[in-house]
Amino acid sequence: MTLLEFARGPMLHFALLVFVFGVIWRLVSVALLGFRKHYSEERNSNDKALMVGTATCGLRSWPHKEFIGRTAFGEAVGYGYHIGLFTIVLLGAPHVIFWQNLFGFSAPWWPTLPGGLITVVSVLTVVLMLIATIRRAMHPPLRQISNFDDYFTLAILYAIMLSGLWAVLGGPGRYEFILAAHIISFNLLLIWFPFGKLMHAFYIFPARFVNGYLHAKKGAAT
Amino acid sequence: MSTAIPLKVKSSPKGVTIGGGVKAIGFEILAHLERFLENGEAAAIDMRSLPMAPSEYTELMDMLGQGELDLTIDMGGPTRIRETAYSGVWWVQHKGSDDRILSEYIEINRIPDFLCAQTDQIEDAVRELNDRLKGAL
Amino acid sequence: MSTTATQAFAGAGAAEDNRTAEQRVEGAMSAFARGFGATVAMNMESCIHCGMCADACHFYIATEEAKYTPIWKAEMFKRAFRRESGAFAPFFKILGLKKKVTLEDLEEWQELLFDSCNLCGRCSLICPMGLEVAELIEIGRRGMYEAGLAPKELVDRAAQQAETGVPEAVEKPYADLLKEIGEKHGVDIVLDKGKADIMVCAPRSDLNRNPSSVAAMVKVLNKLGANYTFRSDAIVAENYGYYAGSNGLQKTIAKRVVDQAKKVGASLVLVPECGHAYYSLRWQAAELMGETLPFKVRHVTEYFAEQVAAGKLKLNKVDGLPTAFHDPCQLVRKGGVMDAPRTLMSELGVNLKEMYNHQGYSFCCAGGGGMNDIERSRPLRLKAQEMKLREVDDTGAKRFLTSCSDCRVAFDDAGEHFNWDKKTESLVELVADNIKE
Amino acid sequence: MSKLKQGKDRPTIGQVMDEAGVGRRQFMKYCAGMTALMAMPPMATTAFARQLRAARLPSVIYMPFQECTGCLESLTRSFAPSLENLIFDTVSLDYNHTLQAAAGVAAEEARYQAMEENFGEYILIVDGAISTNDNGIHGMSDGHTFLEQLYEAAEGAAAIVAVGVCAAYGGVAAAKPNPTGAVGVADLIKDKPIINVPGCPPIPEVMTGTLVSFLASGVPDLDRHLRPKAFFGNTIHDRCYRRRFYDRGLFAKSFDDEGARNGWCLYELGCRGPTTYNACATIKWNGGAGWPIESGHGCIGCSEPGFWDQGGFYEPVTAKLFSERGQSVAAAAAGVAVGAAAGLAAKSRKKKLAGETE
Repeated sequence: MTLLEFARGPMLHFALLVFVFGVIWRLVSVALLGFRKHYSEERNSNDKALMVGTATCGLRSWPHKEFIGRTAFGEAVGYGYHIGLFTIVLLGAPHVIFWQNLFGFSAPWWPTLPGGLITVVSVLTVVLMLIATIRRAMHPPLRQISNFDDYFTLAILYAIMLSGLWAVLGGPGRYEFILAAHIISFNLLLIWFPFGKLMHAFYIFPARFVNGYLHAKKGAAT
Repeated sequence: MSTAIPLKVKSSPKGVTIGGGVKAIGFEILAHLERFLENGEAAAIDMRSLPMAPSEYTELMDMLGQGELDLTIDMGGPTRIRETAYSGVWWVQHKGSDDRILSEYIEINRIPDFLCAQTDQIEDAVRELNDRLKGAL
Repeated sequence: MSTTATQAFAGAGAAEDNRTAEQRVEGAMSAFARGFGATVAMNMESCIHCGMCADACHFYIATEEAKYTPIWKAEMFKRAFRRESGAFAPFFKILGLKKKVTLEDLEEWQELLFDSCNLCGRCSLICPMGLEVAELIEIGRRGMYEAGLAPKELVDRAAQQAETGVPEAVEKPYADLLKEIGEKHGVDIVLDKGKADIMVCAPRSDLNRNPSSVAAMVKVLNKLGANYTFRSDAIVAENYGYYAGSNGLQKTIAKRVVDQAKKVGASLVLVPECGHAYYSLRWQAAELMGETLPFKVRHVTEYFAEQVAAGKLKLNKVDGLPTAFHDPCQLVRKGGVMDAPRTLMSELGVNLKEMYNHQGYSFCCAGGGGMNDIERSRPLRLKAQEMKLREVDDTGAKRFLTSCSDCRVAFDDAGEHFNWDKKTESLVELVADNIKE
Repeated sequence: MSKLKQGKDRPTIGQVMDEAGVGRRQFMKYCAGMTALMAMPPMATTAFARQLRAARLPSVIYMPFQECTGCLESLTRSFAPSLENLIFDTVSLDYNHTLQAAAGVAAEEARYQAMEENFGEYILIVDGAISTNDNGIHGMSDGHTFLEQLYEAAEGAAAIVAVGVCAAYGGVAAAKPNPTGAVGVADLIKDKPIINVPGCPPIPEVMTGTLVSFLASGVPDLDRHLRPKAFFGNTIHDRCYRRRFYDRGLFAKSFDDEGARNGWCLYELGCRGPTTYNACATIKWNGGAGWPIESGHGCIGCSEPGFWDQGGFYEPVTAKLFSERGQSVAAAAAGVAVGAAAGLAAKSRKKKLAGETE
C-alpha cells in the first residue's frame, strides 16, 4: 500500500469517522446543558426575536459603521482568506471531483473555475493567511489571547495550502507523495476539527442566532 | 516529429504556444555555431524532444532554408541529410523501413558525424590496403 | 497588570475572609458553575480568538494595553468552563490542558473584572461570533465575589444595601431627604401611600447630588396626575449586588423593591434616571426571583415618552441650542430603551446633534459597572472619558444631556478634571421645565 | 539464426553485425534512433555505437513464470526491423519455451547447458510473477517450482531484467487476495543487479531499449522502483499533450460527451496519468501510431506497483479508497451517545458545584 493509497484509503476513512463523531459529540453536549427559562416581560414578541436572531446570523458578518474604522483590516484579511478557501474548495476542479466521489453523487451542473485562476486564488489566500498569522503574533490583544489551538490550526491549513500548490505547480518530488501529503494534511484537519477552533464553522450561526434572539427580546442593540 | 493522429481541437488555444518559439531554437543554433567556430566543438539539437506545434516545425524548416547538398541514402529505410542555407548547420533525418522517423536532429558540424568514416574502419582499411598492395607486388 | 493595585485590594477584601484558599476557589467555581447554561457554553465553544472585542472596548482603545481585551477578562471563567462543563471537560482536566484556576489567578483578574470594565456591553456588539462577552464578564464577577475578591467598596455597599436598603450609612433617612427635596423645590411628593398604580424609586446619587432631577420627575408625575407613591422601604433604585457580582445580594435588594410593589399593588415600577437600576430590575430581577413579576418595569423616559405619544403630556419647544445626548449603556444598548429619549427630545424640539457613536453603539461614560465607586480606577476612567468628552465636543453641541445618575457622576468628575466647558444636565429636568400648561 | 560458437569466446556485437552485412552507417543510424529513444544527446550516438559494438554478444535466458505471454508478444511485435531485432535475431536466445522449437527434456537440457557455459555472463529475463505460497507449489514446470527455477537461474546471471509488471511487482497475480503469494523478482533476489521494465505490457521499444542500453553501458540509473529513468523518469501527466486542458480545468465528464470529443483531459474518468511513470506519452505505442490517452481512454497506471488494487480505473486518482458500510452512521450515533453523556455529566457537575449558594 503506497502512501497515497493509505492517505485516501484507511486514513481518510478514519478521519471522516472522527470528524462526524467529534462534531456531533461537541454539539450535543452543549445543547444538553439546557437553555434557561426567561421570566422578564419581553419587549419584542418571540416571532420578532426569531426574525432578528436569523438576521444577526448574516448581519454580524459585516462590521457596524462605528467599528469598521478599527476592524476593517483584520476583518478584510480574515474574510479574504475565508473566501479564498471556499473558492478553492468549492470551485476548484479536482476538489469538485473529490466531493462528488466522496459523497457518491455526480453533479454535471457544478461549475468550476479554470485551474490557473484557482492557483492564483490559492497564492493570494496563502499570502492573506501569512498576514493573519503575523498579525496574530504581533497585535497585542491577539498575542494576549492566542493559544496552541490557534497556531496549530493555522499550521494544518498551511500544510494543506502549500502541498496543494506544490502538487498543482509541479514542484520537485514525486507527484504521488505531494498529493499524499495534501490528502494527509486534509485528514489532519478533519481529525483536529472537532477539538479545536474549527468548530466555529458549526457554531457561528447558532451562536449569532441566540445572541440576536436574546438581544431582540430586550430590544437591545444587535 | 512523429505525425500523431491529427487532433481536431475545437477550442484551439489561440496564441498558446506548446513549447519554445522558433526564434528560441534559432538562437540555440546560433550559439552552437559560434562555439563551433571558436573551438570546433560540434553539437546537435534533437528535434524529437522539442515539443513543437506542427506549424512551428515547418516555420523552422523555412527559416533554415536549403544549402547546396541534399542527400538521400537508402539504408534500411531512407536517411536524408540536407545542408541548410547556413553552412555548418545540417538537418539529418533517419527513417526506418516503415517510413517511421527513427531520429531527426539539427547538427552543427563541418560534416555530419554520420557520414564520417570511423577510426577503426580506417585502421582496418590501412591493413587491408597494405595486404592488397603487398600481394600485388 | 499593576500588581501593586491588586494586592492592596485583595488583602483588604479578604481580611475578614477566614476561608482557606481552596474553599474560596470552590466558591468561585460554584458561582461560575451556575453560569454553565447552553448559551454560555455555546459562547465559550465558539470564540475564535480574533481579538476584535478589544477594538470595541474604550479602555483598550484609550490605553492600547492588551490586558483590557474583553474576552481576556473572562479567561478565568473560560478556563473553569473548559475543565468543568465543556464537551471535553474530562480530557482538559485529566490531561491538564487547562490549568486549574488558583486563588492567585483570581486575584490577578480582579483588576480586569472590576477596575477596567463598566459591563457596558459594547464588546458583545462587535463579536463576529455573537459571543455575549459582557455577560461572560458578569459571571466572572460572580465568581470573584464568591471567592471574596470583589472590591471592598462594592461588597460593603452591596451588603449594606441588602440589609438596610441603602448602600451607605446616611445621617438622614432618604424618606426625610425626599420630603425636604419636595419642600425645597415646591413639589409635593407622595410617600408611603397604601395603594398606588405606580411605585417610584429615586437614584441615591441624585438624591444627594442632583435633587432637582428627582423633583423634576415628581413634578411631571403630579402634572400627569399619576397615581404613584414612593415607598420608604424601597426608595433607592440602585442595586449594588449587580455591581459586586453577588447574585444573592442582588436578589435580596431587588426583592425589597418587588415586595413593596406587590404591597402597594403597583402595576408599574418606575425606574428613575439610573442605567443599571433599569437593566437589573427590568431584565434580571425576574430571572433571580424565578417568576414573572406582577408589574411592568419602565424607565422614567420610557414612561414619559408613552405619555407624550398618548398625548397626555404636552411640552413646549426649547431654544435651538445644539444639544448632544449621551445614551447610557445599561439603559439603551443593553436595556433596549432605544427611542424614548429621542421621542422626548423631538417633542421638546431639541436641536439634537448625534455623536458619531450614539444610541446602541455609544461609548460608555466609563463610570458605570461600579467603577465610579472604585477610587483606584480613576486614572483609567479619565483616559477613556477624555475620548468621550472630545466626541461630545466634536458635535459642536452647547448643551449636553443624559438620563442616568451614574453617568452624571462620571461626567461631572471628568468635566472637573479636564475643566470641560459643558455641564451634564438631566433630560427629565428639561422635560419638567418645559411642561405646557 | 546463424549458428555461432557457444561459450566464452562469444563474438562481439560488432563482429556479428559485420558478419550479418550490416553497414557501419546503418548500425550508426540505428544507434541514433536508440539515443533519441532514450533522450540522450544526439552527439552521444558515436560513443554509444562504439560501446555497443564492443559488447560481447549476450546469452539470454528467458524464464517464463506466472505470465500471460503478453510481454513476449509485445517484445516480438517490435515493428520496424530495427536495431533490437537485429540483435535479437543474432543474439543467442538460448531458452524461451514459447519461441524455441525444442520442448520437454531437450529444451531443459539446452537451458542448463547454456547456463553452465555462460555462467555469470548471461542475462536472465524473467517474465511473470513468482508464486511463493506453500513454497511455490502454485507455479511449476518440468517438476520444479518457479521459485527454484528462479533461484537456480539467477545464480549465474550477470543481471536480471524483469519484463512486465508481473515480474517486477507481482502484477495481476498478486492482486488481492493474492492466493498464490505472487511476488516480483526484486522481492526474492537481493544479490543481483535487477532492472524492472514494468508495464502491462511494457512498450516494445522500452524493453528492447533497456536491453540495448544494458549491453552498451551496463545497468542504467534506476528510480526507487528499479526502473530505468530514461523511460520511467517522468509521469504520463507531465508529458501528456492534453495537460493544457487539465491546467485550464476542462475535463471530459463521460467517454462520449463534448469534452471527450474535444480531446479534453480525462482526469475525471479515472486517468492515472498524474501518478504513473512511463514513456507512453513520448514513445507512444504500435510504432508511434497512438497511445491510450490519445485513443480517448485514461491511463490505468500499469507500470506502477499495486496499480491493480488502487480503486476503480474510472474513479479519479484522488478518489476515496474505502467503502462505506454504515460506519459513519455508527460514528454519528456514538457521537450523540457520548455527547449526551458528557452533557448530562456536565449538568450534574454543575448542580453539585453550584450547590445552594444561590
